[in-house]
Amino acid sequence: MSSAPSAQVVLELTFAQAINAALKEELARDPAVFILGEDVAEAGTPFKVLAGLVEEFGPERVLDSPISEAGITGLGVGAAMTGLRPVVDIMFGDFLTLVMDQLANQAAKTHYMSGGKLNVPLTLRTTMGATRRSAAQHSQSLHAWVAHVPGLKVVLPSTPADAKGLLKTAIRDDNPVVFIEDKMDYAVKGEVPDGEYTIPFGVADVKRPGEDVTVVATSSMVRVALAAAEQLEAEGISAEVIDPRTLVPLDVNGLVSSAQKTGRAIVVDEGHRGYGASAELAAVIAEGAFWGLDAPVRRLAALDVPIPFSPPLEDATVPTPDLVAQTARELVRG
Amino acid sequence: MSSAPSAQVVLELTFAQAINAALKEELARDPAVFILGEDVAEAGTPFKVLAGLVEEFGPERVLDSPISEAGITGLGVGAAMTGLRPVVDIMFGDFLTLVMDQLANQAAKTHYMSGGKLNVPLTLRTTMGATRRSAAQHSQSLHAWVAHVPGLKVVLPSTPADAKGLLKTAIRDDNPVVFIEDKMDYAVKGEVPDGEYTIPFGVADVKRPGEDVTVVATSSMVRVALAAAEQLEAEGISAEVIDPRTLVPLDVNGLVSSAQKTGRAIVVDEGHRGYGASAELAAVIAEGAFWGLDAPVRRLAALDVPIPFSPPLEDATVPTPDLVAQTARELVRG
Amino acid sequence: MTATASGTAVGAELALEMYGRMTLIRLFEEQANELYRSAKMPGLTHLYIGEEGVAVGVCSALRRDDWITSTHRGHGHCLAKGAEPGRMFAELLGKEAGYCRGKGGSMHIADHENGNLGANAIVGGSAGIATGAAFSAKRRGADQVAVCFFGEGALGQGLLYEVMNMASLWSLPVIYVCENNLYNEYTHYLEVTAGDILARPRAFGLETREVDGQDVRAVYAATAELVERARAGAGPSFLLANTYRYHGHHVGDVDRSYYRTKEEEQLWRDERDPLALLGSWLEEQRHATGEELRRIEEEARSEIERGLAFALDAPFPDASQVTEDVYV
Amino acid sequence: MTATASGTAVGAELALEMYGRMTLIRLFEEQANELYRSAKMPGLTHLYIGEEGVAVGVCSALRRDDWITSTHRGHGHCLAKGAEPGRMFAELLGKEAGYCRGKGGSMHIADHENGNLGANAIVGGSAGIATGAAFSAKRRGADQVAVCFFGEGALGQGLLYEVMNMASLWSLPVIYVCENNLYNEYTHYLEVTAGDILARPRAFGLETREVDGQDVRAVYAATAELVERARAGAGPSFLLANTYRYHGHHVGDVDRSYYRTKEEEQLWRDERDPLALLGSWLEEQRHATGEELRRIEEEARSEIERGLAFALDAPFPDASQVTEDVYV
Ligand SMILES: Cc1ncc(C[n+]2csc(CCOP(=O)(O)OP(=O)(O)O)c2C)c(N)n1
Ligand SMILES: Cc1ncc(C[n+]2csc(CCOP(=O)(O)OP(=O)(O)O)c2C)c(N)n1
Ligand SMILES: [Mg+2]
Ligand SMILES: [Mg+2]
Repeated sequence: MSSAPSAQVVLELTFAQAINAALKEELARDPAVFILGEDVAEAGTPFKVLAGLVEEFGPERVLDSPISEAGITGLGVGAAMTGLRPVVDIMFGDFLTLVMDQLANQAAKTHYMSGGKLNVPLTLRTTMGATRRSAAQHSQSLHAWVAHVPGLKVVLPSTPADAKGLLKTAIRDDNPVVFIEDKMDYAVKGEVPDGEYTIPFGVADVKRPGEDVTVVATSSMVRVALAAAEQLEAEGISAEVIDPRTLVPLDVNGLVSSAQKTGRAIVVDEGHRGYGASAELAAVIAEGAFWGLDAPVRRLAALDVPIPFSPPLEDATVPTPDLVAQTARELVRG
Repeated sequence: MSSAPSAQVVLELTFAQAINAALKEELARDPAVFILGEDVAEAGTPFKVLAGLVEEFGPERVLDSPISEAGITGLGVGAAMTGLRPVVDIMFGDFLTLVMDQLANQAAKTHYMSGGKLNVPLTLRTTMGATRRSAAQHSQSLHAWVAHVPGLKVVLPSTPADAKGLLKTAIRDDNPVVFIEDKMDYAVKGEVPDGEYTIPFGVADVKRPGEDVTVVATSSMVRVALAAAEQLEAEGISAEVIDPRTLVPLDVNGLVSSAQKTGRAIVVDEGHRGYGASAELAAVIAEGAFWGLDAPVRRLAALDVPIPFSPPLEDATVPTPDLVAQTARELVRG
Repeated sequence: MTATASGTAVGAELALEMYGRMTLIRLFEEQANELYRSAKMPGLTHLYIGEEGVAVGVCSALRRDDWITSTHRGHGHCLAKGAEPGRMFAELLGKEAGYCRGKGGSMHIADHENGNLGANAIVGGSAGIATGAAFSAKRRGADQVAVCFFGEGALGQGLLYEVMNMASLWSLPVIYVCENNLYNEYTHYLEVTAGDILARPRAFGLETREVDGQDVRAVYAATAELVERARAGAGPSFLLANTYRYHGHHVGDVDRSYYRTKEEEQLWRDERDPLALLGSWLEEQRHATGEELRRIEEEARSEIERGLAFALDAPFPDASQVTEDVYV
Repeated sequence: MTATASGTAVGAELALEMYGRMTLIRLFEEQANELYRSAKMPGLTHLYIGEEGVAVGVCSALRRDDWITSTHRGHGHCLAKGAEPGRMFAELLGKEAGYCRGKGGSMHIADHENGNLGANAIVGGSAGIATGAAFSAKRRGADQVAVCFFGEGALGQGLLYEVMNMASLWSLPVIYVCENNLYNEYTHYLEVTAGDILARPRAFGLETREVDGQDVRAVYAATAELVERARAGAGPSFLLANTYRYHGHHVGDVDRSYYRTKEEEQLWRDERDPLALLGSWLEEQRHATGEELRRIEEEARSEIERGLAFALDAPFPDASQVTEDVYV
């Protein structure tokens, strides 16, 4: 963490509360910050993540928008170019489909195309993650798309403490940042330092040290990986769980060193497998740690199918602790 | 090729003419086929690829649309669900940004979400490729995005003969297919069998056999790879150039066997490097050929920057024959 | 379900049929709510209760081979277009016997046999599909019509304007039916909708009508006229149906006081209920006695019960089916 | 460039200034065409010749700290908002001295210092940006105005309707200026545009005006009024300016007979030329003699020549700059 917590007090917050706290602090700190999105004001979003903000900061700072994802993102880009720091709320990550032009062709490229003269300090918050029985159009994890666009930064926090510190960094960043929250994480609790702190981008975090196998996990897959590590420990296999936290910038060295140390790596990500983030993470490790690897890098990701509604089907699409543990066993025992 | 050419006559056609021939034959064969897009009729597109089609098939089969990429794609999805076979023309691949909802949330998922009852035989043709001095919003190669969406098939032809046979397969496919043509290829000539033939999806093609290093190349990067192979031959290095032709379905075995044979692999793709198609291809090879590889798989792709306008800058963004050859040398000579 | 569009006056037979369908929807939705509250249904669902007059009025003016596209709040459209409650419940429960083998769920039910091209969980997402279906009908020389149902929230989606422009240019047989139930989730539509709703389609050259969505006979009459126009090649139109949802945005939206009052809800239930209004009319006109209406309700109730029992008994799909149906 | 919006009548001083700016644009574009034809310019470019009255009329009613967003056909907007020909030519040639260090090129010139937030190669792509700039002005309590220039082809993009709705809801100081030059690339706009253009913004509650884009004084007067409204907090508006491009869609579009006639082109050049019309008026009103107008032209010509020489001489950026400016 770049700035030490201003107090040693540690709170027990849910992931949603941590996000809320970050927004609240940034709204209070900088009058240029505002929130724009569907049902963000009184409703506080369907996930209730923004509860209380409009009451505290007023409808000028927390605005309910029409159901116009492209429009609000575009408006955010223009506002960001002219002195404000918009936080645009895109309710479901599945709706990134609607904003890709404003994100990829406008927000991401403005700084470069203008030869560095203009910049777009926009934060776009959205969600990812399946297993909520929300079916194919409300369950996608599309972070690979935005991570593929030079000019965007992409954040996937996995704990309440990371979520708070990284979101504050995102809002202060002078570049467009896509900040993606896993819906299944919102209710998860964790320790969060009270008061002011930020977390720098591009620094992977070892969530659990280990010796025998590296498990690189993103977002809620960190919990899956940690559960697998518990299982494995009982069997005498020591797994290191490492979370890149930001896909762009990516802490290549952090991932490669861990894989080099253990000689084996598994990547666990909730995006689809094909042409997904797991491919980049695996390729980077396979190239960087080639001479130290005792086995091929394995990728675990969402099945390459639209996410089905039916529970037994949906549950088969996402990596589980059992699957991660089984894969680790195969790697370690050869 | 799945069906033998009806005649042994071989024509010398440009890539653009090959596309035109495929469309012409399919329009003539099946009255359900129609073309919808901006300036596709009298203008025959800005690239003149569709020249003559409206004259032959009339404005009911070749329709000029408003500048509404999302709208025409959505209209295509509905028409495809109800008995037609639309070929939607999206002028620049950069405008995929505008159609991702209709492609990824509608076209790709309809068959699955309906439990197999509905289907979407839509072909979406678009372009890719830089070095035309068209700057950041007209030079992108966004195939990784669509390849990441289960339910879509993705075709990247590299020769006139492949373009024709694969486009005919795409139009006859009962699934949505994204067919991506490199603008720099349009004027390139090649031998094309006269008359009816199709090329199956999922079959990689060895464009040049070799022994020392495998170069997996897509779209116009095949020409770059072949030029590099020429250079290398003079130095006694034998490069095998293999073109997956379809990213989805992907001929994993074809790529892995080649890499296993040569022990070294380079992937060359014109999309951005980060989270791009080159990552999937490299990851698949690194995993599948792990025990046979003598060196890490190397990735060559577009620099992770928006494509700049200025010629000396733009030329620095895309892999060149020299770069491919140099990388091969490094791999082979260790 | 069939109806000639030549006359717009609704006779006894049609009115009774519509009364039956509306009742079926009401009871289906009450049961769906119950399934949620008893934790038998995976996920959430959006109830159509209060809006039955729109789906039934519109779909009663359509043929079986006409198409509709539907929304996240789609059970009413689906039943009105002829679907069976049993296979619908099965879909809501994620069972293999559901319309989509359990893969779609509430937000994606499609019923191809009856011309329902599917519910859509992207607000406004089906506007292109309905327009494309109309394009297809016209191109193939069929005289089918396509209806695009959407909530007033979809007026925020640019896609709608893109496709209305094309429908108008090419005189496509499509009817855009805007179900204005006053709320976009938890926000009153007037807070997010500028200008005049009907002036929007009119600006693109569409024929427009506004109708009391709680009066199923008025909805039917307006639709019948627009369908006749469309079949005759006179092009697209836009029907604004004013209505109200009695329940929350979805089944879990129980505390609604921060965005609307209990009084408002009660007023609609008491004075604008589409079933009660049609029932009174049927009795006034002596098309039916209270007894006969209760019998219709009982029939609907037993259809719902049979359907529910079927769905509860039906097996889940085997996990192996997860990889089927991605490609044809 | 500065103008008070209080009176809309255009006096001699302003008219002469506008004459000079229009001339500068005309000569700049002729030179750009020449650069293409002599193979000195990388890629293609879209000429604004014929449309000068719109950019100059609009921008003359703006302050330097007001914002504009521009299009693929953006040189006119850029010059009208105050940019220097030399740095613009340098950008067109991909030179480091260009407004964007050569990274943007013709389709992306931005000139932040004069309030030009950039040309945009996505048709309609800047509608959100202009609306956001207006939002920013209002939120910060500044009295700046944002102008969004776009061709009538952008009426096909849904984004425009999404943001007009918000501009109207929130009374944002933005003016959407539709430059109707009759063609979307190679297709007449009537083939792809249904209904009534001005009825579209009106449906969203915007104030609208239509103006002869070849009459720079009329464009100025209409804009001045709309700017005054916007600054006063009265909200967004839409200005439809009817105009014509004399050249092809881009410099390479030479054979145009399949989409429009030589006669049509000639008619606009002969009878509707914005420079000729203003020149005649200036002479009729005795605001200037033919001699004085020629002097203005000569000054513009030498400014263009100096700029061109500067740009041709300027060095290309070093290849190492390719990775700069991706992130702040
Ligand atoms: C493109 C998109 N944006 C946001 C949502 C989230 N969402 C689901 S329903 C809804 C409100 C829809 O309101 P309306 O169209 O009026 O339909 P109603 O629910 O009132 O029937 C929203 C915002 C979505 N599903 N799709
Ligand atoms: C979203 C998008 N679709 C298509 C294009 C290709 N294109 C460039 S200019 C143009 C025509 C624009 O017409 P109009 O808006 O009237 O502007 P004009 O060229 O007449 O000034 C088209 C289709 C584009 N740049 N962006
Ligand atoms: Mg509503
Ligand atoms: Mg035009």
